Amino acid sequence: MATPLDAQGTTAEAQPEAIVSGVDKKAIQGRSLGQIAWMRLKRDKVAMTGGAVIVFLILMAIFGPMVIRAMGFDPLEFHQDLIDPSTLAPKGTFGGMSIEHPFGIEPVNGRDIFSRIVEGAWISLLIAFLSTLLSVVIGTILGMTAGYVGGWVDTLISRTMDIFLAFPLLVFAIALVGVVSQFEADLDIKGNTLRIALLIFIIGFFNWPYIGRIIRGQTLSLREREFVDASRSLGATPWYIVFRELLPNLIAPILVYSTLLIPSNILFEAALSFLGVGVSPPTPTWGGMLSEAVKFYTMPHFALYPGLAIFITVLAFNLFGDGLRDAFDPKAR
Amino acid sequence: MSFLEVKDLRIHFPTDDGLVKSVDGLSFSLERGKTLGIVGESGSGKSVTSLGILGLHKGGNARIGGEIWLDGEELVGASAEHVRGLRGKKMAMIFQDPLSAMHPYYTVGDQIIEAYRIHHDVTKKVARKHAIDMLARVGIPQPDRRVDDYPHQFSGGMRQRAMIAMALSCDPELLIADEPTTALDVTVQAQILDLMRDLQREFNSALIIITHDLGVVAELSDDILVMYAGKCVEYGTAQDIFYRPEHPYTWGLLGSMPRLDREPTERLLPIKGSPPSLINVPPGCAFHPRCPYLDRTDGKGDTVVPELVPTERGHLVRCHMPAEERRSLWENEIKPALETQ
Amino acid sequence: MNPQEPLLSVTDLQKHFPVTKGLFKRQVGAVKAVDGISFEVFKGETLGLVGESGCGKSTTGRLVTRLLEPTGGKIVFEGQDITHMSQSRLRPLRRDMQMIFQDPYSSLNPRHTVGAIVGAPFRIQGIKTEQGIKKEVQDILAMVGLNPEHYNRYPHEFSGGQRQRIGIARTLALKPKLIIADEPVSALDVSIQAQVVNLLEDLQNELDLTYVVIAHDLSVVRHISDRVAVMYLGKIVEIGDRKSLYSSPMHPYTNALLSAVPIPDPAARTERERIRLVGDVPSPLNPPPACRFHTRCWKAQEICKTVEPPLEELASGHRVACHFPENTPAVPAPAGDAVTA
Amino acid sequence: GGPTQTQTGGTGQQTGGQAAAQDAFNAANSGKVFNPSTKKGGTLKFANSGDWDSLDPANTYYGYAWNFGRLYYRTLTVYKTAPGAEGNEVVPDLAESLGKPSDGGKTYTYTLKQGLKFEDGTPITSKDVAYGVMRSFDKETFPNGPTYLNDLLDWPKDYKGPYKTPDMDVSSAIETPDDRTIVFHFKQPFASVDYLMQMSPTAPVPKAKDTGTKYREHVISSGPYMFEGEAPAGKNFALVRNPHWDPATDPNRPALPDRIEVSVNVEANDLDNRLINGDIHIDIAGSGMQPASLSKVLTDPALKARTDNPTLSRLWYVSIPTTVKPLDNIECRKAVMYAADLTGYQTAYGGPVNGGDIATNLLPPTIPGHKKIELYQTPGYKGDVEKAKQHLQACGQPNGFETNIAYRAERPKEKATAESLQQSLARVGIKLTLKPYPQGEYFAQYAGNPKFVRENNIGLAVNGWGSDWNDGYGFLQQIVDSRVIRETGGSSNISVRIPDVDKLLDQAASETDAAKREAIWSQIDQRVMEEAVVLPGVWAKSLLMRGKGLTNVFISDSQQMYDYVALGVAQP
Amino acid sequence: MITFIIRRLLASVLMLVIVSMVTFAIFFLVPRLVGATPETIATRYVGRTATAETVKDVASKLGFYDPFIVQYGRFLKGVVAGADYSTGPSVEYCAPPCFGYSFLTQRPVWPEILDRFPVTFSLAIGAALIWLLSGVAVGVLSALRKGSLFDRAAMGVALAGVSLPIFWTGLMSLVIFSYGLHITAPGGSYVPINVNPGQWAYSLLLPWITLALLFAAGYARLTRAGMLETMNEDYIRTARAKGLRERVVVTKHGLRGALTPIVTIFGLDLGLLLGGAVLTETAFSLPGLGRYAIQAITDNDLPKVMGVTMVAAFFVVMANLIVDVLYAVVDPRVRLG
Ligand SMILES: Nc1ncnc2c1ncn2[C@@H]1O[C@H](COP(=O)(O)OP(=O)(O)OP(=O)(O)O)[C@@H](O)[C@H]1O
Ligand SMILES: Nc1ncnc2c1ncn2[C@@H]1O[C@H](COP(=O)(O)OP(=O)(O)OP(=O)(O)O)[C@@H](O)[C@H]1O
Ligand SMILES: [Mg+2]
Ligand SMILES: [Mg+2]
Repeated sequence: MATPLDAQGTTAEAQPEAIVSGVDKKAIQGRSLGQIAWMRLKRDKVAMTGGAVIVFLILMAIFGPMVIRAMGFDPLEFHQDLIDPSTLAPKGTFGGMSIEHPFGIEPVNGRDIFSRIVEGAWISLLIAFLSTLLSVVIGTILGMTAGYVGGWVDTLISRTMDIFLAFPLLVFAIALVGVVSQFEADLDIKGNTLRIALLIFIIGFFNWPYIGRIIRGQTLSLREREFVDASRSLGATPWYIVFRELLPNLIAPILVYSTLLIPSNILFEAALSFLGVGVSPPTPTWGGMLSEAVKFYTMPHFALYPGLAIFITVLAFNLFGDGLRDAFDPKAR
Repeated sequence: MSFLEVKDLRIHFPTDDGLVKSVDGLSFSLERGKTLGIVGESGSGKSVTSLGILGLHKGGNARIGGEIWLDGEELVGASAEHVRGLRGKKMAMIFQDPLSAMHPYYTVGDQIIEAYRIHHDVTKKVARKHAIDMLARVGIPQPDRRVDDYPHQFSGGMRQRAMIAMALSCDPELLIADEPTTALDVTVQAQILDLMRDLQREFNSALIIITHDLGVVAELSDDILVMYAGKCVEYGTAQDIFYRPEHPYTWGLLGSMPRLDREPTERLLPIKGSPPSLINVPPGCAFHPRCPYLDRTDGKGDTVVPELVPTERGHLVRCHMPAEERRSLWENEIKPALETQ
Repeated sequence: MNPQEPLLSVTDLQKHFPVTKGLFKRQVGAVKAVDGISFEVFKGETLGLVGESGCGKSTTGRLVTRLLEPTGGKIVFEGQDITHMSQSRLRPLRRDMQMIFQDPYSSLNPRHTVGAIVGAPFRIQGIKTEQGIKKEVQDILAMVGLNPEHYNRYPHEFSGGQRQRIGIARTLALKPKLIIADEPVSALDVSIQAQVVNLLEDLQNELDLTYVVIAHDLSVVRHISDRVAVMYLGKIVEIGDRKSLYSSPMHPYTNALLSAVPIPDPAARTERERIRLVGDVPSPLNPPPACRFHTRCWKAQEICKTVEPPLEELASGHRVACHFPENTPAVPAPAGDAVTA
Repeated sequence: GGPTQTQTGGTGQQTGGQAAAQDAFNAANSGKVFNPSTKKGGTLKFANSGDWDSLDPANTYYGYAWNFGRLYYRTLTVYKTAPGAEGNEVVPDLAESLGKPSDGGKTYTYTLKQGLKFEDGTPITSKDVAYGVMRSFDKETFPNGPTYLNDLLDWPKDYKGPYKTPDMDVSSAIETPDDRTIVFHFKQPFASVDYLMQMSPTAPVPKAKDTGTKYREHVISSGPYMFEGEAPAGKNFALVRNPHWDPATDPNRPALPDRIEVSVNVEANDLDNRLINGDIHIDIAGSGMQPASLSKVLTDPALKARTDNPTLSRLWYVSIPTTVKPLDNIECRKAVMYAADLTGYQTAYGGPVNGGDIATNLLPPTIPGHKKIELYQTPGYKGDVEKAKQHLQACGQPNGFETNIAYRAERPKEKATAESLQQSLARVGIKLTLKPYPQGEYFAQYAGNPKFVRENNIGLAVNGWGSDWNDGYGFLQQIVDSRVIRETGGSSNISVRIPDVDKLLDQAASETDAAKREAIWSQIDQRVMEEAVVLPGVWAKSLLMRGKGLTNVFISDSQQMYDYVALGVAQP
Repeated sequence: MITFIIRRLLASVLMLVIVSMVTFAIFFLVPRLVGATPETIATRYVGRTATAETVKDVASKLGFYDPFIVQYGRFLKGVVAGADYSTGPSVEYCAPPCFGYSFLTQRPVWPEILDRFPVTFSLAIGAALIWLLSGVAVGVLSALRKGSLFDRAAMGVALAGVSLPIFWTGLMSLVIFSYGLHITAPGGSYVPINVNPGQWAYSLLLPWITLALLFAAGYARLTRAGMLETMNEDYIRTARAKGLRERVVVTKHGLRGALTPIVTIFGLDLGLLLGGAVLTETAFSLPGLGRYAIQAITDNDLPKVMGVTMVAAFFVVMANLIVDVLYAVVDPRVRLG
């Protein structure tokens, strides 16, 4: 029987348009959460500024060294004629600031600070990015394993994370860099490559538990969601569940924590350089320049630029990461 | 004037996506000792209304208009501080989810004591005694021991009882219960409903019960207000609403419910579609996209906002259909469809 | 109901969740979530499973679909014993047995499109379709009342009712024989509830499905089930066909449940006689001995605390586990004095 | 001078009642005494940016530790407390006179003064001096101290020091016939014995009070000051007057302050700031101010006037090992010599003031026998690209070559040097890769380890050397004698393997005539330079600051920093 | 609760043993893997004129010829039962926990650590108080005035705070406030509290503030987020419905609810800080454990490294335990078991 209320079968009851309000009806292609986050991010001016700075920094890191050389700068070239030999300070005001040396020059050897900052971006960002990648990969794999498999595997991985977190990180980083880099010849890797690889490894390797914990927690809560059961009840293998069901949901936290881990890794690299176990000279890094500058604190211009470079970079990543987190946050929806 | 008079209440929230008209011109009144039931689907503005009466939107981003008269006092225009003084003492509220509505870090007793001492200048000891009394009154066994328990140590039903004890601790004259039993099992729900009925009788307070379960309203209410998209669509006595409903939405609600007291029907009679978003309320009658009788409104359905007009039998309905037609539809088509099979 | 081979038969099914403590994860007890239940489901019928929160309904559903490993008992599906079958051997069988979940929000992966969600069964089971998965999925979407054009949309763009339809579409993809629906409508608004209930019924007729519907809402269960089982603390206390169970419930608990359901009829307030249970459901960690209901039963006697009542067929197709059943047909009661209320 | 000088001077006048000392650059340098005084009293404050290797006389090898140690221990002989060259003279201290040689210079005899006492009042005997020397033999317990007496005295074959071989008869090396006489027997005749005897191991140690490794926490004083309580490593400590010290036996120590306080592990830049502000009097290490302070001090006349700029018996240089290709070819080495920009080197090392003067050969001007040898002269010391290229051509590497340069990672100046050479050698196509190594094992495992040098192509190694005492032997022996090079590593000599030089060294050691000896030193210098195995950098100088209110400040040639025994403080 | 603590303590001991083993291995095995011999390692601990024989003697005195297990076992035994050490003329007993004698100074490590601990402790506690109070206060205000100028400015400063490397802020603040304006103490002027409390506070003021700036940022953000979340909780609505004053609602109900994660992080941060104030101590040349650790590592002085690592790990582990217990105290819903 048909009553007036029963609107002829069930199909007519569907009216998704009522929910998807404000969207062009033709746009049947739905918007994923990622796209929505991106739209929100675009509205967040602060985060976008951070993002723009990051893009700029990355471009600078990649093309900067070529550009400055084309412009006639050489980050390694000495300009000792511009140094007062007895005080070792640059001649002239503001650290020898001039057209040729817009940020002035370093004391003692008179290297151009501007071009060293540009050149330093490359190494600093490379280390920060790759070490972040490393910790994210390790952290995600182990965190997901612990969270999904549970049981003694979880116990083992969680305790390992605890142990990692109990190590005085910086101390160990120094020890390892010191010990391993002494034996370059045996490892048959050339100077800075080994150093950089080592720094990436150490920073990345010691940071994974942080991201691991987060991923584990997220996995634990995702595992309880019914779509995982749904997938299991369809006969999905654990691999399928982990990679097809869980991983897409972890992309957001992974992305957010990566953008927040990068600045902390930049600072970490700077700290290691400051403590004397950074990249070998004369290759410039910001942390290395800063640690040099500490010895010449009476010439603040020297500390100013690398300090500012670190500050701006870290701030940009933090702002962007923060914005990203807000954009992905379901509560803010 | 009635004990509680709400006139043309409007509560709007400006948001990034637009203005949310959560409550849009709501009026009703309530006497001491009487119960008003408010029903409606999720998001129809029920909770916003109850919070509005308690003045809990003040200081937030809400835009409130209209009047609320409680015992001769106007509350919308009153100072926040004044309304705060009335809260808890003159009017109190019971929330839907007693677990999240109680602070997890304080004992049940402490929370009742706190509520009591805001309005009564008594020592902690006296207040504690009172709290134990209240817990006993709502039927919690061993109240002198359980008073020191934390909310999570109570079962769902006991928590709701404790919430009620807290709300009643200052003998409020108006009690608003926002979905007090939705989170509970049927057997416990029945206990709580009994308890509320008994307490209301005892305290002679005015009670507003908010729910989307028509069964619950039927159990308790004298008057019933049906809300849809922030507006009242039908308002009358319980008898009016259940025996002589005139709004298609009310019909839909009744048709959607499988009923234990009748022979099972072959099919339920649902309302098509889903509730509108309160930002983009459909033009004209908000219900028109879901209304099967749009063609009987003379084309006004999707253009003109219908008024809330009294029916012949004395209750209020917001519908463009001629009164005649509504009545005949109910008598001849809907009612039989609901009853026979 | 045909006296053929049951599609699903469950015998003495048990699930105990161990409770561990200490450094070495010593087991100190067990939550007896499901503690020896037996029932059969025949092709084409709908079995309703009702009970209060925590009585083990979902656990039963998850055991039957082998999302959980049973502690004891036997599950036979289509003549195959699947009680402890390995997941890889189960995989092909899963085509025939699907599950609908309660929460329309958490049961759909927010990062997958509708197409991916509904198409997942094909991918997981490695099934090639003639017209390609997309076409197949769109057909199914149309069948559950969704716009096939919405293939590329994400779950968050749909309302609760629509999401539940997506969930249903997913279970239908592989044309299963048995669908276990765990509270398929309890998260939905009344009007939407009715739509989904109707949809489930339509699909059953169209596709010749067999349902096990788990719910706590007795009216909904009555509406859709052919037979109903009532659970209490991990046990089935009463099972029978719909008509006899609702019209002449035998177990006091069933009686209490039924009388606790609020009736959307103001007149019923005064007319109905009620049975009010006291207290809450005991913890499944420490269930009462013998008859588990004796702590809340008004008819309980000494024997209820010592002897566990078996589930006996007192009327045709109507079994009950009680020493003092009510509404028994003229047949003499097996033990003690049968007291009729 | 600025206005501040008169203030300081005024203070001095009021308290000391002496003529106002005029602050001036180098006022305490080159034989001058700044603010001379005999006024006793006050607290003298030292600060150390690091810490002693040990306060135990048997276990320390720092120049400043020996300078400072004289305040709490006495040795058989001592450098004269006098400014300039006069301070280079060794005079008797515990001994009545300088050593009396016998047995063809193989035996030396000293007699102790009368009335010498330890801080607890017990008399100091020759046995205590002998015990001090014997315990310093135990390098397992006291690894840091100098080893001259271990190597030179005629110890019994299996002697392991008084702890492990307590009953062994050491009379073949040391004899104490009576409480005031001590006799040393050397394996071979040795000329500079009195220099050896002023070194810390001859400080007397009472056997009864010897606590081995713990003795450093409270050395029993034989000098004018003693420890107030204990002085464990890493902690600040103070010295107070030793009541049993008899000034009559000790003309060398004016002992002006009543109290001496020492802070250790003070951050270097802070230390300079506190020195400038007057919170402390002396940077005890005496190695010069920090680079950051230079610009501040040298550009402020008032501050500059408080500094002195002594020259040290120290050469900063770069070793060019002949075992690494293509530097086995002398032409390639010469190319390096010509290509190097020495002014850059000088700047890297701290410039003409704090770094030093450009060096042209090994022996520094302060060492007797020094002669300037300029074999590889280049215009303005900036290197001569043309000449370098010619030599590269001759070497068969016309386009240059690649090699590594080693330096000590912890030393910023060495790093700057390496970077500077990298720059200047690049001009002729010699590509250097920088190799920092930890200084703790620099010689044992890296730059001083011939195997490592060969395998890792360490073509250049930044190096430096200061003499233990001011003569040619003390300066040259450890860095040019090829026989000190051990295949297992550990020697300071990285590159000099010239048989003639070894012969000349032996010749000089047995030469008794000072003038002839000095001629040989210079000859050695010349040979090493001819072989181009050492690229000299700078003869070190340092910029020292006098703390506010110091009296009796001067620099002696022996210490090459302020003479700590002489210092006094003007009290406010 | 007690059994929980005992259980956790046992687990902590196990963890410390593992940490010590890994540390030992890094310093013992890694150098050997890349080719060091007992002698080359020993060269660090002998003077510059040592003969090969001396090096051998020292290497065997320090036990470098023993296999890993023996050396590690000796270390463990020292920690548990103490150990005997030769000072030359006599043998000294080093009471447990004996982390051994420094290879360089030949002094027991434990007293040195105890000696430096108060410095790090002073630094950590002072800075922690500052950052906790200021961070929470700013966070609460920001949350209550969400979106206001104050909120934006405070969060901006907060982000800037975490973006600055501490050695840079340390240096710059020293240059400005100590050497330039002379209002704070210069670096390295630490005075123990029992010597002169006023001087103690004065000498630590700048390090405290600089360090606190780094953390206050995080706490302000954390508090703000926590407050925003709790102020949306249902129980806040209940509190308001009772007629509570807004101030009470915010502090007694809101802040109380938001405090738990802050307390947790605070405990962990403090635990980490006690073991790792390396950069701050270096920047301000404070003679604390952080600098001690760096020194120990550059000296390759294994007993010191072991000692300081164990102490640092101990604090992290303890902080974890305390945080867990505190959590149960703060949040009655949490059951330890
Ligand atoms: N502070 C707010 N800001 C913006 N929108 C709000 C706010 N509070 C409520 N709303 C909106 O007002 C509408 C009505 O909400 P309300 O909570 O009154 O619904 P309800 O009828 O109580 O529904 P339910 O049955 O789900 O409790 C909803 O659409 C909700 O999103
Ligand atoms: N994984 C588990 N571990 C331990 N106990 C569990 C687990 N799953 C369920 N339980 C317990 O088993 C009992 C039955 O749970 P189940 O979810 O089957 O109840 P239900 O009847 O579905 O209740 P509801 O109506 O609330 O969904 C409950 O007491 C529950 O706490
Ligand atoms: Mg509501
Ligand atoms: Mg369930």
